[in-house]
Amino acid sequence: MNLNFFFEVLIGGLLSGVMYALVAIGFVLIYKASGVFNFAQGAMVFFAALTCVGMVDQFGFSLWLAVPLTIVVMIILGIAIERVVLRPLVNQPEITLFMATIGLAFFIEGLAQLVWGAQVHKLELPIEDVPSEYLMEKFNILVSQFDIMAAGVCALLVTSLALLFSQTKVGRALRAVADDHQAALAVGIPLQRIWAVLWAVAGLVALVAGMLWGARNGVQFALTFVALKALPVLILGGFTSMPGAIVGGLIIGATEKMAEVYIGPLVGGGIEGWFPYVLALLFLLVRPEGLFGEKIIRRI
Amino acid sequence: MNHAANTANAAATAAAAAPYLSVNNVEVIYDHVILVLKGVSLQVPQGKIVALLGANGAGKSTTLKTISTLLRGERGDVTKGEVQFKGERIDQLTPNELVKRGLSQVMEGRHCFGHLSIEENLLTGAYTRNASRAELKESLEKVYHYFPRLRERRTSQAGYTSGGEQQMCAIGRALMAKPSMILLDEPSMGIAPQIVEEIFGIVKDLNSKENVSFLLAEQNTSIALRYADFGYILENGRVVMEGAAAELSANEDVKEFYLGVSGAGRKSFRDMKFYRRRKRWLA
Amino acid sequence: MLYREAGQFKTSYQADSQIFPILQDRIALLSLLVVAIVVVPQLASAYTLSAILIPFLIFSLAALGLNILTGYAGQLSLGTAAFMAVGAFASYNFIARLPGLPILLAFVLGGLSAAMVGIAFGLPSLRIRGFYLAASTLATQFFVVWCLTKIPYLTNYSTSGVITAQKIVIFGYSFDTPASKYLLVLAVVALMALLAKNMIRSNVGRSWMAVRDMDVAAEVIGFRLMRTKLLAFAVSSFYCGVAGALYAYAYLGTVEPEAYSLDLSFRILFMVIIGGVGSVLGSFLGAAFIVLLPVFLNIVAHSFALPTSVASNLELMVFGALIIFFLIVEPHGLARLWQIAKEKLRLWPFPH
Amino acid sequence: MLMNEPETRFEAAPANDSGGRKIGPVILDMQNISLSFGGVRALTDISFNVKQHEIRAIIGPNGAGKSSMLNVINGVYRPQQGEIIYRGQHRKNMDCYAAAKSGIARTFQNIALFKGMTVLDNIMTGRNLKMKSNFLMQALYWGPARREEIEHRVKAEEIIDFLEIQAIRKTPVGRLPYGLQKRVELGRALAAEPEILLLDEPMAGMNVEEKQDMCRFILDVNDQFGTTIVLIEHDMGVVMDISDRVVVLDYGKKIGDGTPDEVRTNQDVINAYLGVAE
Amino acid sequence: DDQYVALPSYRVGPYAAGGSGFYGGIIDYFNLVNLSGGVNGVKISWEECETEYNPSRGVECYERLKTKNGGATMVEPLSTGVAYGVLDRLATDKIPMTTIGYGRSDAANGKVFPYVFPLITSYWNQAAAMIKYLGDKNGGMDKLKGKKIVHLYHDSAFGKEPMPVLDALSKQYGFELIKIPVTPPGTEQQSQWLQIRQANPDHVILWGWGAMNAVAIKTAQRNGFPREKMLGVWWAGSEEDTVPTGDAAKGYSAMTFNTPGSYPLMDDIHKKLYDAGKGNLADRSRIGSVYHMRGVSAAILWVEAMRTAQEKFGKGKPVTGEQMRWGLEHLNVDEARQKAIGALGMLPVVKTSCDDHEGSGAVKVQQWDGKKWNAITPNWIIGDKALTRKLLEESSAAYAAEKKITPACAK
Ligand SMILES: Nc1ncnc2c1ncn2[C@@H]1O[C@H](COP(=O)(O)OP(=O)(O)OP(=O)(O)O)[C@@H](O)[C@H]1O
Ligand SMILES: Nc1ncnc2c1ncn2[C@@H]1O[C@H](COP(=O)(O)OP(=O)(O)OP(=O)(O)O)[C@@H](O)[C@H]1O
Ligand SMILES: [Mg+2]
Ligand SMILES: [Mg+2]
Repeated sequence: MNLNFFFEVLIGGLLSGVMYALVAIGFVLIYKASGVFNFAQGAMVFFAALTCVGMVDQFGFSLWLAVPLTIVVMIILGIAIERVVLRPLVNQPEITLFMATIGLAFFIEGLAQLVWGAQVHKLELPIEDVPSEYLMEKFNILVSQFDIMAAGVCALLVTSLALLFSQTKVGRALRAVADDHQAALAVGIPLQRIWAVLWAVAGLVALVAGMLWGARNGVQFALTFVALKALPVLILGGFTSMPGAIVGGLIIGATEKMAEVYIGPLVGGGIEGWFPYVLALLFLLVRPEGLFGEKIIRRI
Repeated sequence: MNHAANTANAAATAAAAAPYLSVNNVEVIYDHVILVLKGVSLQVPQGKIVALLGANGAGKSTTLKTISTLLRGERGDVTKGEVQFKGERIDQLTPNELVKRGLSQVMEGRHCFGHLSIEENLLTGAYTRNASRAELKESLEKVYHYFPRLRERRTSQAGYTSGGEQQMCAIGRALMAKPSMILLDEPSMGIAPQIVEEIFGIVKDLNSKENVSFLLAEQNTSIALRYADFGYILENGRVVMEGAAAELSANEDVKEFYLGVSGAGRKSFRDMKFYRRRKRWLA
Repeated sequence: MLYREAGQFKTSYQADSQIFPILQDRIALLSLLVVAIVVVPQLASAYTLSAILIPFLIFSLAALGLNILTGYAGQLSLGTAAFMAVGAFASYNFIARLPGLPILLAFVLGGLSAAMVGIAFGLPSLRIRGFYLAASTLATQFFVVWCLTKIPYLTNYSTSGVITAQKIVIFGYSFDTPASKYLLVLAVVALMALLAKNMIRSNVGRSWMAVRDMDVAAEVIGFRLMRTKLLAFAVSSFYCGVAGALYAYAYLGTVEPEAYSLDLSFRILFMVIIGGVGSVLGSFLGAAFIVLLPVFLNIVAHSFALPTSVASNLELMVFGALIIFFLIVEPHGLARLWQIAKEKLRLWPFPH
Repeated sequence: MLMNEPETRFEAAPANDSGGRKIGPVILDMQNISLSFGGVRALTDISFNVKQHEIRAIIGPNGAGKSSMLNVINGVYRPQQGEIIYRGQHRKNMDCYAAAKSGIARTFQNIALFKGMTVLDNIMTGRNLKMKSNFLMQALYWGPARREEIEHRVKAEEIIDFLEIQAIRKTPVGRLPYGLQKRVELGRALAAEPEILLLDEPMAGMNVEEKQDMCRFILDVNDQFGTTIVLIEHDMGVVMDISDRVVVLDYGKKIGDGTPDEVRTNQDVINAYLGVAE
Repeated sequence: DDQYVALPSYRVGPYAAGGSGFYGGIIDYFNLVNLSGGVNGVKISWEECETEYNPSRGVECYERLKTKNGGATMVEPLSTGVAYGVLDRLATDKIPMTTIGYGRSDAANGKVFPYVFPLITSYWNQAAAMIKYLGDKNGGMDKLKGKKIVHLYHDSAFGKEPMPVLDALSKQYGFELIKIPVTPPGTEQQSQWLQIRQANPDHVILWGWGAMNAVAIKTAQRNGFPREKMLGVWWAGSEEDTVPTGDAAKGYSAMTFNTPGSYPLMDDIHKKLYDAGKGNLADRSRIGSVYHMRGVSAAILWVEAMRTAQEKFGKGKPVTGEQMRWGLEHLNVDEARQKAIGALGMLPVVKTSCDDHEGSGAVKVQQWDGKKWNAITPNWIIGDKALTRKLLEESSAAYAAEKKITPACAK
């Protein structure tokens, strides 16, 4: 076995994992704070990226103007979602909320394409997606400099959000909300406001993910599919854990690449589609709440 | 029974004083079809303890939820009537605004945040207060002082604590908001008798020392009437009887149906040879 | 005042445990069936039959299957289409490899194959719950479709990996007109709906619901979690498998594995949730909603002289918005809405 | 204000005095049970037994381990130590299904009804172990399956009559007020026609009148069907009046065991739980 | 009376970009024809229906559209799934379907598939032409010996379709064929490209669709694989596939059956439609894009089929589906005809017959220069047609046997 190649696969996988984690964070954020499994996260990633690019391509704004404007749009979207969708559905079963987010996903997808059209766009960030020459020369290992930057952004995002949840009063309140909407209301947690803020933050996370994925793959409808890559990460890491998203992402990224490269050829390849899910599933058999997820309390 | 005389007096003056909390002719429907409250009116004067009594399903919890506007989350609608607190109409407010105005509810069935530790549960109770660390610590201490058992379990996840511990946690959590009025739904349920006395002692303490008013829905009529100033009896979504606590405890029907004592004094549970059918005040 | 149960007294428990205890309901259902069997094939156009009613019935069956699993047994699944695919491809292989096999039997065998796959993929449900399970069921979805594209045996070595459903012939009668296909599908679906209803009102159904509502308590009462859950997976997958076979044989005709995509799984989940989780009627209402709404919206959107891409996007938005709207109006689905309407009707003209 | 309609009375089955009841041999013997969760010691070396036909109460302050004890008896929890001897069989721990199969039924402190089902269905679930037809027969709802269903329905209806919940038979239990839910839960346990019935605070959240009814139900079950009852309850009036023997737990330890009178006067029990003697 | 055709199109969802361009092209050309009086005075009418690229909705659309306006006389779903779903219905409904550049390759056999027209070229011919091109590029087919070619494919029926041809050619010319699948939708291809880099092939055939293409190009760049070595299929050779990659696609080439460039016809569309506000595309910059032009070509062939049919069955009145079928089977769009239309060289010469519903099999190679596509092969390339014909006969015979069809030319 070629060791150098092995490391390339490993590192490439880890860095792809970081990209998955970036999307997973958005899920965790919402789930941890409201118990809602937000299926619309993928659509939000698409919407955010498309809005940003659309402003650049159609209005000729510079990226420096488009990004802040998109942030504003995402905040408005977050607030609107709370008002229109979540508020009337307080205290409803999880599955209902889940379903509502699917409806939301359709709406956002339609809206994005209605406003910005169906054509695909390129998004160019100041950092190019080419192998880092430094690492190439030094270690003869091929790693994209873009991916390294993405990893940095992701780490930053996770750290700050994890701190938010564990250290602040709002973080505590958010976890309370996830446990019991009704009781959270009863102790005076302003559910509405918190949710609006939260969805706005999720919108920002979606924007970051959308920009990075968009720069990586182009801004197009397929961005909504990156959510599918985030799901095994989520179940492996635990729906409720920020660090879980990162660790899960790294594990999934690395193992799926390994599997595709080393096992794939034996079985006809293309196993990346299901392998992460099966891996996550096997893992769940050992720990039903994922790596870092909160234990599901079953007590009578 | 000298405090009975006091309460009778108090009730008389209360009628004159503007009510702190008043519920006027409220009608509530669940799921668009189930009519549960059929025009309930009641008042809580400032600094008083009012008991809301009644059999299972009479609508006590619904009344409390109507006041705290938690009904919305349960697909219940207030179709008639209004609720006032400190002279302000509150039926359109959010629970958060109510807690800020000093009105807190302890829900029936505990509703602790299962994944949070006991202490975190208590801290969420102070969410609306913007209190400093020191103030929070002080409030926590106070709760722990009232419920020493909670101190022992402070780091346990609430979901794993015993039923009684959860109940204490729920009450403690409401206290953390420093409310001026508390809606208490069945505080005694599942609590050891000693602690029940303690809880009511705490209620009385808060009431007399910190002038907190209480509206408590309770099945344990005897203890409720012992500590309350005033009482309402609900049947089938209507108030069928109201009066000073002492008057109620003295009423023959209340005695028989809610206190379990009839003419001959308290009967052993073993000797109840007949299934009882409730007499209705209203057919 | 027409919808009254007053005066209808039940003198036996048997009468009381009928599927439709109220006379008016029985009459209504019966007339509905008569209309569906006699009138519809006469009056409905080929379009209505083959593009609306047949898929509606097939999707209802799949939704019913999912509803058994998700609505009754409480196990959220996103792999419905995979079970449908197993049903279709298994039926295809049985017919292709066992010449002379009656086609209905092939459907049953297809369903049974799906049931086996369902059991295999249901095993994790013994430990995994809620959304964790839901996300894990995606493994089924992707794995099954992968197998179908990777293993040439399953597609009978057809070069493109696409199966061409054989003609439906039963006792020498060839079902090739829309009306005959419709009647066949209707018969299968009605029969299976009846069986489902029977299961649900007897002990199996109760065991599912018990496990759904509170599994620890169910265990304490003496239901065996493993058996109950796996049975739910098996029955549900069986239903989906048969639906999948019908989808291939009575609707599409030629199918590539991707026709059973994640997208289809989701559509069926919508049907269940919009229609009503834990309701047989809901499966039908939900399927009607999801099948008809896009058609309706499409017609409406395109009847305004909007540019087509605008119309298509608006259509998608309205679809999403309507899902949310219905959830807000009634989180328990159309079936509950229907029930409330009936309760109101019963009280009418009094408001409560 | 009062409409004095005549009090409707319903003659219950002839209830014998406790003296007349035949209390049998020990049916369940818990020996040196210890259970802990992580650091929390819920039960420490507890032994007690339950005799056939008796009403055995478990009392103690909150968090003493009463519910945990019931959970050990019917196999929800597995104790780290100790032995359970049930009907002469020794085991390290019970298993839910085995417990149910061998006639142990229970109710729960935090009501564990099946919220989405009607009262009748909930009670019917209690009879599941007595049903024999398989799911295919049930799907066809033909012949034996149908007969069986009806037979069990009859039993369920008897229980419904017995508990006087006819009116709410078809109501989903989630909509019922707390007290009625408790009653339905009792019905579900009764439907299994258990040998031993474990009741975890069956009277919490009830007023006196309802408690009286509930007591009556419990006593009648005990009398009529000869069911052994293990009961957790915080209402001392009830406990002292209806139980034959009482175990007192405190912080997971047993601090008293005996007849109500013995327990009432036990100084440890007074200190830990009762407060002032009644 | 109008000549009515059904357009089960898709303008939302993952493939919206391709769908809107393609159907936009069709409609633009129809409008143009109608502006100049229609086909011998017969106006073309059409109706669209959103399929979202979903087979089930596609079938519903087909069923809905087919009976409208006196019955559809032609249909084009631009979706393999939908095409499969309606395949069985065509003969009974007597509506011909074109599957231009997709669908079953063996449907070119009109004896078995009388109503299906995989016009211009099929996947098998494309694969053969690709190898032919690569051979020429290397200086002759014999130079392919010992070369490594990666077939990077969309892991579905679509991606597997060319394998019989590629396998046969690899045996024949002695190049090593490495097959690497990409799981749809293909948004992540790091491991595939690491494998490719490891194998260090001489060429990579990118048999992709939708989002997969841009990702492949980007990932190639990320892994330092030269795009010049990549050759895409025609579904991986549009602006939609290259624009999102920025500069990464520079040097990347792909197959096409339209020669990019400017044509009098496209100028007409610009002037007469878009300048008058009657264009179908929302974004004018997409006029003349690959998908748009592909749509225009499809429409040209349709209109020619109408003309041909009218010549036989009577000029100046709309033809029926059956007659249209005849027209499609007797197409002869030669250079003179193309010139008359103003589209000389935009598409290869198409001449169909009962045996050959494809009519051509010729393709070109185009390369992306960072801004637009440019044809890099002056002539049309045709691969080993004898080989594909053999495969076609076998495969369609199997289908006929399975479906109990007796192969015969329709009248
Ligand atoms: N969410 C709901 N949906 C429908 N009906 C409800 C709902 N909640 C309560 N009810 C009905 O409203 C009535 C009053 O219930 P409520 O909970 O207010 O009674 P309660 O007096 O608090 O009884 P308890 O002492 O048992 O707690 C009951 O008949 C109950 O069935
Ligand atoms: N599954 C569990 N995990 C962790 N701790 C537990 C668990 N079950 C019980 N405990 C702990 O064990 C102790 C005993 O609990 P238990 O529920 O048996 O008390 P109890 O006597 O029933 O009290 P109450 O009267 O309040 O219901 C409590 O401190 C509780 O927190
Ligand atoms: Mg209540
Ligand atoms: Mg307990």
